[in-house]
Amino acid sequence: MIRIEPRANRSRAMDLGIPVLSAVIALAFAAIPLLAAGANPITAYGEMVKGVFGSVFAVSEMLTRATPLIFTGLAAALAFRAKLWNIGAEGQLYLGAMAAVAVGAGWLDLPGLLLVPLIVILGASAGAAGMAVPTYLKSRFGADEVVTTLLLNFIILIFLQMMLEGPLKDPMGLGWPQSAPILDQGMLPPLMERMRVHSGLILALVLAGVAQFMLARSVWGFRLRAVGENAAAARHAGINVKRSLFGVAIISGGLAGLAGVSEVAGLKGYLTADLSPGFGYTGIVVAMLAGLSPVGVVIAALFIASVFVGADSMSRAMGVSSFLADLVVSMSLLCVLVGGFIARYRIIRSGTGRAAS
Amino acid sequence: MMDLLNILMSESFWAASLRIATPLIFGVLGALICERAGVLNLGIEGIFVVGAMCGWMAVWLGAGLWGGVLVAALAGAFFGLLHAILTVPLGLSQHVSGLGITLFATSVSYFTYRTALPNVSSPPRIEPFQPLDLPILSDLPFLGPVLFQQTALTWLAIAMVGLVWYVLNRTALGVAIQAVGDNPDSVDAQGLSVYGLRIGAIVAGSALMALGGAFLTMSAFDAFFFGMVNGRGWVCIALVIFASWRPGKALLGALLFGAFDALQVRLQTEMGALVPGQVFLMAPYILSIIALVIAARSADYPRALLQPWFKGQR
Amino acid sequence: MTDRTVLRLNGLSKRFGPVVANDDVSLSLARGEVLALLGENGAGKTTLMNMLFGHYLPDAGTVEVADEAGQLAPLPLGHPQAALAAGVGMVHQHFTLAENLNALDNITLGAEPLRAIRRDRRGARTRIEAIMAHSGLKAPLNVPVGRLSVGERQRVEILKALYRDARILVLDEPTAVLTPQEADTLFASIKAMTAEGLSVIFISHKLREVLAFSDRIAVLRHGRKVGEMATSAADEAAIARMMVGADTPRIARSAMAPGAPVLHLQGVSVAGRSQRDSLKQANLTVHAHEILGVAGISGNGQSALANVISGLAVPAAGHIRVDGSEIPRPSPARMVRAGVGRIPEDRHHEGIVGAMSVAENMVIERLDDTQVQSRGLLRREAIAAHADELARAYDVRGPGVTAPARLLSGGNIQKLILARVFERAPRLILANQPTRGLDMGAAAEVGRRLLEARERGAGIVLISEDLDEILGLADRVVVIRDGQIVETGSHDRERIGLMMAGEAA
Amino acid sequence: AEKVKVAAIYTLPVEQQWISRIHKALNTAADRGDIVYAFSENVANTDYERVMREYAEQGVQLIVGEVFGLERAARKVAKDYPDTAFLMGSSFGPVAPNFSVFDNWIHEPSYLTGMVAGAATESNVIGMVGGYAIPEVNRLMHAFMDGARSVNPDVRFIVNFIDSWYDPPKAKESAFAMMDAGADVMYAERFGVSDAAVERGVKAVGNVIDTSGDYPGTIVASALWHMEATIDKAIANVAGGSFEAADYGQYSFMAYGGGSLVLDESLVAPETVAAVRAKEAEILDGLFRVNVNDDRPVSDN
Ligand SMILES: Nc1ncnc2c1ncn2[C@@H]1O[C@H](COP(=O)(O)OP(=O)(O)OP(=O)(O)O)[C@@H](O)[C@H]1O
Ligand SMILES: Nc1ncnc2c1ncn2[C@@H]1O[C@H](COP(=O)(O)OP(=O)(O)OP(=O)(O)O)[C@@H](O)[C@H]1O
Ligand SMILES: [Mg+2]
Ligand SMILES: [Mg+2]
Repeated sequence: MIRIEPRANRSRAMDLGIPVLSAVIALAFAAIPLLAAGANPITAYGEMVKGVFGSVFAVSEMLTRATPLIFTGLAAALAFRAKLWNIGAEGQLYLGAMAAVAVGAGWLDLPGLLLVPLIVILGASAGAAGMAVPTYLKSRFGADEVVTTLLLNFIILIFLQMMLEGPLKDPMGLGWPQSAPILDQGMLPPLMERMRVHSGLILALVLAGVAQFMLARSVWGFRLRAVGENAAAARHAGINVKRSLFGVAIISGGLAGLAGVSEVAGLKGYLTADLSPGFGYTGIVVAMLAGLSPVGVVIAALFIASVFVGADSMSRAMGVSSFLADLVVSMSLLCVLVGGFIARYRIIRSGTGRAAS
Repeated sequence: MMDLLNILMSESFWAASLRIATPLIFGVLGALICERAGVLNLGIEGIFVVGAMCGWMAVWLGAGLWGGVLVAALAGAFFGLLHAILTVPLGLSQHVSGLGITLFATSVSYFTYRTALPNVSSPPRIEPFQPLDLPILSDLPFLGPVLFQQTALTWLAIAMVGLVWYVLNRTALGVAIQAVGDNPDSVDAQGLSVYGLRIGAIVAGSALMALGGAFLTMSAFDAFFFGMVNGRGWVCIALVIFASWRPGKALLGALLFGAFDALQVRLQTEMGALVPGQVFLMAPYILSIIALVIAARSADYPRALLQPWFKGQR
Repeated sequence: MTDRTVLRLNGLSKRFGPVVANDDVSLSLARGEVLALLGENGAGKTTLMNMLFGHYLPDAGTVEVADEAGQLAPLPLGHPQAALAAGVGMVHQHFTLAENLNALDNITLGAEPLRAIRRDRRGARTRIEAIMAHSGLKAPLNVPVGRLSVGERQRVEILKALYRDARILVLDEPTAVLTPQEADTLFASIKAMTAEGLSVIFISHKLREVLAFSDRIAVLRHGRKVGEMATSAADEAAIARMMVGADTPRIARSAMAPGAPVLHLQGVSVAGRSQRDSLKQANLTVHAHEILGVAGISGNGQSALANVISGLAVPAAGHIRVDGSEIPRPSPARMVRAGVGRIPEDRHHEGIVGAMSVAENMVIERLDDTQVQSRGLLRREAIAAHADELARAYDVRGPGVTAPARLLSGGNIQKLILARVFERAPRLILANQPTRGLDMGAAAEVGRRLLEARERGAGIVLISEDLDEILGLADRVVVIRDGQIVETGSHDRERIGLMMAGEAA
Repeated sequence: AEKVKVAAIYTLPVEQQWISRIHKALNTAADRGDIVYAFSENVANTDYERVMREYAEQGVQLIVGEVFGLERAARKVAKDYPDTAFLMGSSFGPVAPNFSVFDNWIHEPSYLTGMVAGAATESNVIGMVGGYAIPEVNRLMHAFMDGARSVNPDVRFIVNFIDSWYDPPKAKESAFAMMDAGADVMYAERFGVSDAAVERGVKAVGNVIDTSGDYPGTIVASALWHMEATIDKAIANVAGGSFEAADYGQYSFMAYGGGSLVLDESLVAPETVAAVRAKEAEILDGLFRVNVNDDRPVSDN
């Protein structure tokens, strides 16, 4: 029989050491597919580290990949704090991106100082609207938001394709289902010469800090935590639960929308239907790895991005299938999950407890 | 309007609905069993992929069709077991574990497929399940083509609906599964193992999900493609709630979705010039949400869903 | 005595992290005996029984149970299944029922082999009906348990144990949620069964029933057994002294003239989800300096009345006046603002946010207050200082005000809520089952605080299913029955009991 | 001679028809010993630029791929690595000095298969199942439709897009729906369509790859794409140090052997074969130009 008990005294070394150890164990597991594909794991690990930290370019690429994950991670973390299960960040991301190109791609020829904030605000609003609908359906009809947000992802993606073949289609795009590019002055400025990493990252970091502060220090955060931890008690205490849920829904959707803004106005310039390789879903993983803490989201996003970029680059260097990258990410995720558990709990093996006579 | 009527009257439409519904039936039943025991299994999308890949690969390697079905179920059970270990004794977040399983199962399948077949330009094919050409039944008007020209896997899916209903509602095991999803303490206090019941339910449910994937490569088609599961697993997660966790309604929900989808392709071919094609593609999802909103009032969650349970803790 | 012993606990110890819940506790139980296990909240009673039943694995100690032949044999620990097989049945402090299943399924759960492809429901029903007839414990078998009343659920819990042929029955606070009548019926049934050889350990905080129904009393304090005596040789004061380690103060209640009305309900109707939680044309007035007791059998509209006063329910008809002014569309926040203090029935579920700190729970009703926030930001130092002060004033004991409130014991959670409510000197107080499940010390503290508020000039609505409590505290008693409120005009126990049952006007 | 280092970056797995043709040509070159070939498949557009730069940094001499999703960014990368040769599927033009483009310009054979289909249909209804309505696909569909109309003015088309590159079961259902609506010849742009045709015993027309071996008796004709001409030309240019920014699209034309028609003469009427062959000759001689139309095709009503 096994028993599980919370650890009484959690040491600092353990809190820090176990996640690192889990990541190392995940890499050890990665040796299995590597060997199966006939590659030398030791060389592969070297290539992996080189792929993330080997050059300024590599690091900048890792940060570029982490940026949308911070936004979607925050979106999930805040909503989940209120027990609002927003699985729809992927769709909200696209809503944000659609709004960004709708205003940014020439519809308004404003100076950058006006256009950039406008794009950011409208993108966030579109994402927020995308989360307001399921929240309304939940509070009005009791429709489960896990399902509605999940289904809305499909609907929004199909809607996006419709828009890209219709009103949003770039007339100069030679028929491709893609939007016109955002005006140059509407783009989020890059952070480094010749690199893709852009100021969306700064926005993400600032928002993570703000979220962390607001959650712990503001009345808004207080209400949010109370609603999430015990909605019945919060309601009894006079907190307007519906309003709190709507508030966090709008912020969560807005953050997911910003992920779309950041990708389209920071990186790609124009919108296609494959803007996001599942950033919305990965954001949930990021949020949960972070224990729903906004600052933790930043760390978790950097971690996931590092593993992906490193493993992806390694797969090329080693000549193994590039599907390896996702495999290593998923193994790391599962190992870190278990590691986090071991840091918090002790697993005690005990005998069957037969009494001595 | 005439068109619509013609479509709804045609046997091929209903046959298509049932065909499209088949993988969903497996998936919803699997998800239903997991959730009845109190565990959400978002690994479903990945388990579909694993089922599709393993079932097909087993047949391709010469295991025979039913051998492939068995291999798919075992592969699904394996990933289910992984999810079960993470979420039941360890009590980790069911959302994250599920999404992690989906990513893991999908990437393992893809990596394995590619490593095994590095140089294919068109995927190898197998001899899939054939429609059961039953002597008299298949020739019945209407019912013949709709019901009796389906493959054995469709029949297996329908049989599973009955089996799952029977087990849940008529056996002690089913009662225990329902109890563990409502209040694990009730099961523990009666000397049954909460862990055992939950792990068992997840493993069995995941095996069923994998059959949904296997249907895609062994009946609906005859080869494995990357990305061919295409969100079908997620749809099942929605359908479970629509079905209020009941096998009978799960069948109904899957059939409705299948019918919407079958209608969608037909309407698109008829009216594609008038309305953007995407409107039809969206329809099944929008209708699912509407159905959910209508069904939500009566939705009765397994109360312990998403709640981890630890022995000897309060 | 030894040959009749059916159960022996030898030196059981159990700790949870730093908490020593049980320390070297030994007990024995004779055939046909009713043993009452007493102790303050947190004394370790439930833990001891959970070790007997196999929910918890003891750190040290053994358990012996007599087999059919009366021979004591060691019980494998940590396995409820083994305990059940050995004839030990346990009714838990908190219901362990699957609410989506009916009573029949709950009772047979675990008794049938899981591998069987068929169930014998007819056979099971026949057996349960026989047990119900024999024990006098009746409950509907076909309705989902979620729709049963607490009394019915309690009986299903006991039927579960009897169905498994329990020879030793453990009842952990079985009457905490029952009316006096229900409790009496329950004990009468149990008494009858002990005559046929059933042995019972029951845990209770209600000394009246302990004295009336037990043969022997064992007392736990801080996890240790501090005494054991025959009930015939015990009296309330002695037991209380043993439990607390000191004398408990008696509550003194002085007569006071009622003041102006602070709450006036006029023709208030609430359409509840069921008959149980609706209110029909209720009229009620509470004055300053007055405690109004609302007596009634559970499920007669108490929760609807409480919901109206706490602002959770919006009445379909009628007027609510607090302190003279009408509350048009009540909400919890409006009620708080109008000066209503609310002590909820379910303190864990509605009273506190367990994951948030004690200090945060103390200010949760006054987030708009400038003492608590400025410009939308929490004033954390002020909140902590305030919490320290309140914790001292109301004797909230626990791991500190920054610790999560869930770590507090039941009695201390209630004190936290009292502190939060009384601190604001409310004009009107709703106290819904304020002492349910509390030990004597804690319950006395609640009573003292309520009387203090009355002294100060508050009007108090005391809803309780414990008639003794109402008779001890209330100036005036009304009975709630079937959603209607009836004045009693007396403190006569008999008469009120009959009115509760709907047999007298 | 020194082998040329070539890397390919694909946004989908190499099974995808379009990509499989490039992959095949590169593998052929590798087998011949002309090149060292590496590839990354299923690269998300978000990651595409990084992968381009990684290969360029590794010293790969020729990078082949598809930049439909990142036309601008790709050209920026090319500018940053002027010593690397880029040969990219693209809708836009080449950029000096090192960014060349190509595309699957097999509208010519598609027109010819359309003629076969137009003659073959008896119900005068032809079904077309596509993945996404992108110019690559639309252009071939229009050429096919033009070809069919040229021999059979009464022909009606029903068109459906399944919005997925890889969902054979869905493509199959879509095809069934079209056959229910009367289609007796199917244009098989996606995997799954020919399978449906086999089950119902109707004819199908292949696209890009030759699947007649998999569906004997069903595929009446196919418009094939051959990337060998394009790839070999590019490799030769890189090896010879003469790689320049150019539009390689013409190497997909029939005249260069980049596109071809196969038809199953046992399934096609001799007079149709003759007419098709005649038109083929006209195209090869430059006497006939197939019209290019990138708009989304829609069903006739
Ligand atoms: N073991 C049994 N023997 C005989 N009749 C039974 C038994 N269990 C249930 N029934 C009766 O069978 C009918 C259906 O049972 P039940 O309510 O369990 O199904 P359900 O929940 O409606 O089905 P589903 O879960 O498929 O929606 C009811 O009338 C019920 O009283
Ligand atoms: N699973 C557990 N984990 C941690 N602490 C526990 C656990 N169970 C009990 N305790 C602690 O052990 C002590 C004894 O608790 P127990 O529930 O046995 O008290 P009790 O006498 O039954 O009290 P009450 O009268 O309130 O029911 C308390 O301090 C309690 O907080
Ligand atoms: Mg049922
Ligand atoms: Mg207790």
